Amino acid sequence: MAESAVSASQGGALTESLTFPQCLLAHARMRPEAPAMREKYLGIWQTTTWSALSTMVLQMAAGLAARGLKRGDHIALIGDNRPRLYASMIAAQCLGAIPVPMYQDAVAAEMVYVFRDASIRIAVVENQEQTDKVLEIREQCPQLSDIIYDDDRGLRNYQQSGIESIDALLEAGALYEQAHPGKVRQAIDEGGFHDDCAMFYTSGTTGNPKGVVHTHASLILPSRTVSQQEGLGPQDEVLAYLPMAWIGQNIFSYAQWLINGFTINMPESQETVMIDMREVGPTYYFAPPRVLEALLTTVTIRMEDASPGKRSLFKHYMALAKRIGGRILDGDPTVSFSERLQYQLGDWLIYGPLRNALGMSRIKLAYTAGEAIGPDLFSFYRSLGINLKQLYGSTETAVWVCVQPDGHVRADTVGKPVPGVEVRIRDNGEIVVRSPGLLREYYKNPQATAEVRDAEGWYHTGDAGYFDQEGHLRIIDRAKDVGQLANGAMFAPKYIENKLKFFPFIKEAVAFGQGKSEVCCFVNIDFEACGNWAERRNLPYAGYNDLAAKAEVYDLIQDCVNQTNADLALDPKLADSQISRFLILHKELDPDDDELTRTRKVRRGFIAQKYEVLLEAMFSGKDSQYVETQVKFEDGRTGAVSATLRIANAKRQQGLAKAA
Amino acid sequence: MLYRENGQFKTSYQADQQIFPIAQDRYLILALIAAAAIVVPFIASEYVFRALLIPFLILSLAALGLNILVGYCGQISLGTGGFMAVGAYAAYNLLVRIEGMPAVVAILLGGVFAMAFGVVFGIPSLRIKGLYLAVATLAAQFFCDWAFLRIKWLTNDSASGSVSVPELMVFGWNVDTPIDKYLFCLGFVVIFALLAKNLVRGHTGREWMAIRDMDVAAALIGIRPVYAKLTAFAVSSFIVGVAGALWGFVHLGSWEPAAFNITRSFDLLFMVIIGGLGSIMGSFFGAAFIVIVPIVLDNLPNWFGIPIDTALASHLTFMIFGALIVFFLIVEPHGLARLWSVGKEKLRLWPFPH
Amino acid sequence: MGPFLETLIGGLMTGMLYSLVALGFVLIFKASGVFNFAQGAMVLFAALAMARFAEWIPALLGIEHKVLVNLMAFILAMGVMIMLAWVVERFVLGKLVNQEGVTLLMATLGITYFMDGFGQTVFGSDIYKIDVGLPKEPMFLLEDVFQGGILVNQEELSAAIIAAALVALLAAFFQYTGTGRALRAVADDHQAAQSIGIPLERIWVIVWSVAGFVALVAGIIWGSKLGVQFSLSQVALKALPVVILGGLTSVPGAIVGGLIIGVGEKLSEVYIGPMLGGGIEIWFAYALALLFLLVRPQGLYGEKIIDRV
Amino acid sequence: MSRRSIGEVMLDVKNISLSFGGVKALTDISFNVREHEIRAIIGPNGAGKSSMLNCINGVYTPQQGSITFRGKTFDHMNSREVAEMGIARTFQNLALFKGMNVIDNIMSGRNLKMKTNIFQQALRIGAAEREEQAHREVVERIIDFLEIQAWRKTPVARLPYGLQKRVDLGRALAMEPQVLLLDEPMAGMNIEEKQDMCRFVLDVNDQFGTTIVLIEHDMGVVMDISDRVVVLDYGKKIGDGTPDEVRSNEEVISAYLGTSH
Repeated sequence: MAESAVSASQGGALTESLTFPQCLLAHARMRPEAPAMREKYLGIWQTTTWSALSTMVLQMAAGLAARGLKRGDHIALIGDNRPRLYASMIAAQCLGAIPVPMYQDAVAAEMVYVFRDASIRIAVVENQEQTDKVLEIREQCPQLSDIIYDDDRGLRNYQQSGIESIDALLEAGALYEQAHPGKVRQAIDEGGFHDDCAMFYTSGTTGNPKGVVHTHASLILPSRTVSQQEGLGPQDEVLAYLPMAWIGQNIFSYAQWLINGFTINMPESQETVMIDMREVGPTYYFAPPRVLEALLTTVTIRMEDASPGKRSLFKHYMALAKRIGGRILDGDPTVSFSERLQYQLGDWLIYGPLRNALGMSRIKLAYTAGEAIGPDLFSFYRSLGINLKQLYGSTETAVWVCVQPDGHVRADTVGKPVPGVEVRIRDNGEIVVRSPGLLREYYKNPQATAEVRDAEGWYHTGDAGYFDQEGHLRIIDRAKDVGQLANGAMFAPKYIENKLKFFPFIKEAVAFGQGKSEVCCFVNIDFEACGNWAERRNLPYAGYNDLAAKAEVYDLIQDCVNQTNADLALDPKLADSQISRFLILHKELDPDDDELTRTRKVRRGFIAQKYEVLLEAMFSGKDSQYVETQVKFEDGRTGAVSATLRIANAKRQQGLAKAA
Repeated sequence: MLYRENGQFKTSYQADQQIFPIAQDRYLILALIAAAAIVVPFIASEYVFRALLIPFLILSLAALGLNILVGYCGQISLGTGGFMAVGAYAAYNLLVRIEGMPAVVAILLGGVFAMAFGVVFGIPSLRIKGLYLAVATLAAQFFCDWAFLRIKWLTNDSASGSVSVPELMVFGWNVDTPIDKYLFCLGFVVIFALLAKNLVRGHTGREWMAIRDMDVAAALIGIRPVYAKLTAFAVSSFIVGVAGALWGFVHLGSWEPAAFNITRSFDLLFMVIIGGLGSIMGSFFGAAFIVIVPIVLDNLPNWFGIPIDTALASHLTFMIFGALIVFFLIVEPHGLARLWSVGKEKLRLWPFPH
Repeated sequence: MGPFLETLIGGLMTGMLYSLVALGFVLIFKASGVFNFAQGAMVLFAALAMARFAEWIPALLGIEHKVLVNLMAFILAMGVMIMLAWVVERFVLGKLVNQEGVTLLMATLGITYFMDGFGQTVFGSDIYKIDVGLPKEPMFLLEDVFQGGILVNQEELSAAIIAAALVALLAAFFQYTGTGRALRAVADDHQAAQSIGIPLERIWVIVWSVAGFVALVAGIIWGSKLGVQFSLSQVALKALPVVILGGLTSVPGAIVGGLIIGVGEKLSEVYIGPMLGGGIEIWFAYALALLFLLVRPQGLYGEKIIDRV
Repeated sequence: MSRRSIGEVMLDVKNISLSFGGVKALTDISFNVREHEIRAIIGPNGAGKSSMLNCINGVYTPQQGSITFRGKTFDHMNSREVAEMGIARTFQNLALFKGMNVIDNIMSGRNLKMKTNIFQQALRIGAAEREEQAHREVVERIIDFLEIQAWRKTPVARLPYGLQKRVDLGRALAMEPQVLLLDEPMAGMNIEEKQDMCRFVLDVNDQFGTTIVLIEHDMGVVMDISDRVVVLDYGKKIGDGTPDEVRSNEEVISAYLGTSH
């Protein structure tokens, strides 16, 4: 089987049905000296070759076996992207155990549920901070026997039992290997393609998180198809900088890594990601819209204080790029020669340097997904000549449902179904998917599983959308959120919120109107953007809620809302759901206060009840309302903030609907 | 703007600590050297070699040496001319007195003599600081002026007091045409620049800079001021001495003590200040500046066809020169090298502001 | 014995002149922390101005009265020096406040070049005479004590006396005038001086003017001795060892240092010189100062530096 | 977490008196420092704290008294020897090498351990290159320890004050000292910076077992982290003991009345 793997692997990417550990061994055989991962550590990019990695993994697996980890056990991974955490993930899979990556910024309390639900046996953590968290919840999780840490800073003198460093684990592994030679290898060979291989907890917008169980097959098959379609291979470079707990990170930097045998690069620390990105210059890149947003904001801000000459140059060429950049990238033949010439010049003067500054010079393929992306934001990167594409998917579908094919990329669609994936729209507008990448089940939750997967194996995404003329999928909103106004007109809050969030000054928005006669919404200003805006108008402000309450800021936001209304008015379906009133919240919506999910999706229901007073005030047409709210601070303490918020009216467009 | 650094990540300290970590810089410098060695000989005129390139190269070398002392170790010296003289005369004597002494060896040994001389006059720096030291180094200058004028033995008892080198044979290569001389100097300069760079980025260099920046703290981390300062004086005056020998042998051919008088010392100091203290690159900028400006100023009137008598011209040159120096000190106290590095940073960050 | 005393006295008298030039350095260094390498150029410049004005005034105004001419020339030359002081403060020092010593030293080198060029462009570069009527013929002292007595050059003597007088004057100026006290305050601590409302700019102009004045007097004396020519600017180099010997910040230091160097170099020239082929006084002065510094790094009267961490 | 066990007396200062031209800076000061302990010297401004350190590492030469380190007794110290004996020092008002970047500043703390001669360095082949790399790695570990990775190649002059303090500490750590003298490591810092610095000091003491003598103004900090405290006032010792003992010492209280933090 191993041999066939070698023979079958043209250009190095694996095409056989191998489990992840088997992939690793195959690469270790095929390209022992090629770099598997690099980590910026002690100032240089420390490289781990495939052979070194497999050695480490095998020994680590032996160590875990020595600690009694068995097929089907669950093991938690908590921490930043670190080579030895990745290694431990494969190691666990070697033994047929199931790794459960978790968000490193989750507070101890949130972890308890997952630890109990998945009955975690062993936790592999990055450092002292995570160790302390796990120790905190230890009593509540009886099955948890071992805590294994990577970085021993500050941990040397921990006396508690059941805590050891990965180094210790590796030593234990060496001994175990002597005692039971070949045991680990055997376990790897026994591993089946359709065995469970990982579990991801979806921070459901309501209720407890659910454990999404994936098999090697479900993670590998669609990822492999896409890899072939997009021409990924061993030569590619990826920057692993997003949380391991998030399915996307696992697809792009784990599944596709072990399939294609490319190199993943791990940043030195959260603060240095930008620098490290510049150095590595990934060829295959993924970023959720908010990251791209942040990047664009920094670009704009830094250009603000550039010399006037440079600024006008920048403006001129960005305008040019906006006009033709995207079309050139799509290979549009109608772009005139002189325009191409100008673009070339611009590429030399602005685009090239900018790509270099952003660390995107070498990008061949970049994806964005997770939430809807603003058209301006999206086209900005494409106009620079960066092949940024959207895709559609979820944890349950192992990401790959739709991908925008090269040359047919538009801001408002998510592209066409990936080969091997069937997509249908039900009568109620909900999107349903059948794919080899579907989850096997929700862990210990058959009824939830049944809810989302019907008899014919269709997975109900819960998203509402439709295919346009070219067969590109268009997402409107969560199906269940698509509601009706009192007059029966369609009301798609997420759609409205996204339109608002596309304005740089608006960080979050929450729209309400279900069953009501009109639409009102909460707004969170983007502190950085508004702050800069205020400073440029030398408008003094004390802090977030002071700025948020400024009349000038209200006017600023009001313009955004009015524009959104104008937009909505153009779409006959949505014309009625224009915003009539809004207010700017006095605090930022925060995952720690359960107002957002860890992936920063708004939890509308929760917010609705938390801020009931405000809602009533808005719908009853008051022009201001006093409110007091509980907040949780980083250190876990709680306190209260109170404010009297102004409620502003927005301008609704009339009659345009017919015109459109 | 021209930089594309994505993918230039370093996987070893060796790669990270090389002289030009950025690929584009490496290519540029290699291209420059190649051009200097291959292209220039074909295009430059004899005048350009004699009046510009050769003096530029040799003075760069001298400035480099001085920069190590002043720029890296923070010890001011106004006696550089003297050290050059020692190098030149020592080399001369070795050449004429020892049968079959190879020129290159003579030149290098000249440097060694200058080094010894430099160390002796460096000893005061252990007690004296700053401006006091600056003035003290003048002693070296005037002693040399005197010695090479009055002590006949040093000038091989030549009647005129001026000495002249026969022909310059380097391992069978007769260095006589301007091109030969140019290439000969170029070789020296490139090699010495490399060695000097290695020194200043090694721990000796760090000791020098530590002494320069904060001598008390330096002492407390175990750096011996004596050692640091004297090595600086030694290395500096060795290089300066070699430059002096080249100046005599290659550029002048025959010379008098006046060739290394105090004005030379000042010029060299200007070079390192204008070029940039504590920068190897700066030494070259400074030398170029000091060599080119006077020539330009001399010729400017003729280019505009204004008749002007030489005396007046030289006076004007003096004025403008002085003004330029002051101007530079006010506008860019850290010298041309700083302008260079800032420009480079701008290019790297482009289109973002610096 | 006689010859020795002769040399000694000669030395003392030249020393007095060195002190005069050195004084220029000290004044400026005290007040603005600038090691003014241009002092020599200033001497030359002042002398040139004086000499040329003394020629032009009769030519233009037809005034023949020698004393009057010299007086007018002197006043004009002084005016020029004051303007110069203003220019230096306005365009150079004013722009270089809080730079390190080296930078300032370099700046004054720049000024030197500029003034050498400028002076010779404006006033010409030949050798000019200054005649302020210093007695030229030698005189003999103590003829009854020694056979042949001691020959003393009257010119040098009178020069020395003038110098001494000037030095005394300046000392007094520093002690007793408000400006003098202000100067001392500035010398001690710039910030403090400013904070109690002493205008640095004005102080600097004054100091440079005073230095200019000193330079002028020195220039006249040396000029009438050796004639006004480029080499005059080299007297500064002779005065440097005086400064470091005496200590950069001390007026008395300048005086004592001057005398020591003057005597030292004359004696060395006469008694050691011949053995070494003569012409040694220039470097001998430095060697002397250097050796002395090794014993007392801050010079005779300079303040001791304590390293604080 | 448990701290290293405190050992024997390693540094013993006996009857030190120091004066500058009649001005008495220190009068008959005696105290000792034990292996692995954190020893604080506190006192109002001008109490002679810095002068004390300056005597220990040989910047000043006391007129009377002796200093005993690991059994060797000196009547005055020589900076070089002090460094070689393994006593490192940070400075009250930063004494970094302004012209160098972070790496070079910390690297300069390794100079005692670098052995290649000047010729090898000039050629920079073999030994010299290997040496540079080996020590660079040590320096990088310190940079990692002090969490200043993002600034490793920034000229120190451009760093904010708090970070410069860290680099200063880094340079001292690079000497792998047995005793670390910290001169007001937290002066002029904000709360977070102070917390960080405390963490670093404790970690150093904890992980490398380094003995620490620190001068500090912030009483809170001192009382939290130090094992024993010496109190100076006008160059005289007015108290010595555990934080609690010192806190209850009459003289100390009176000296600190009003001035205490």
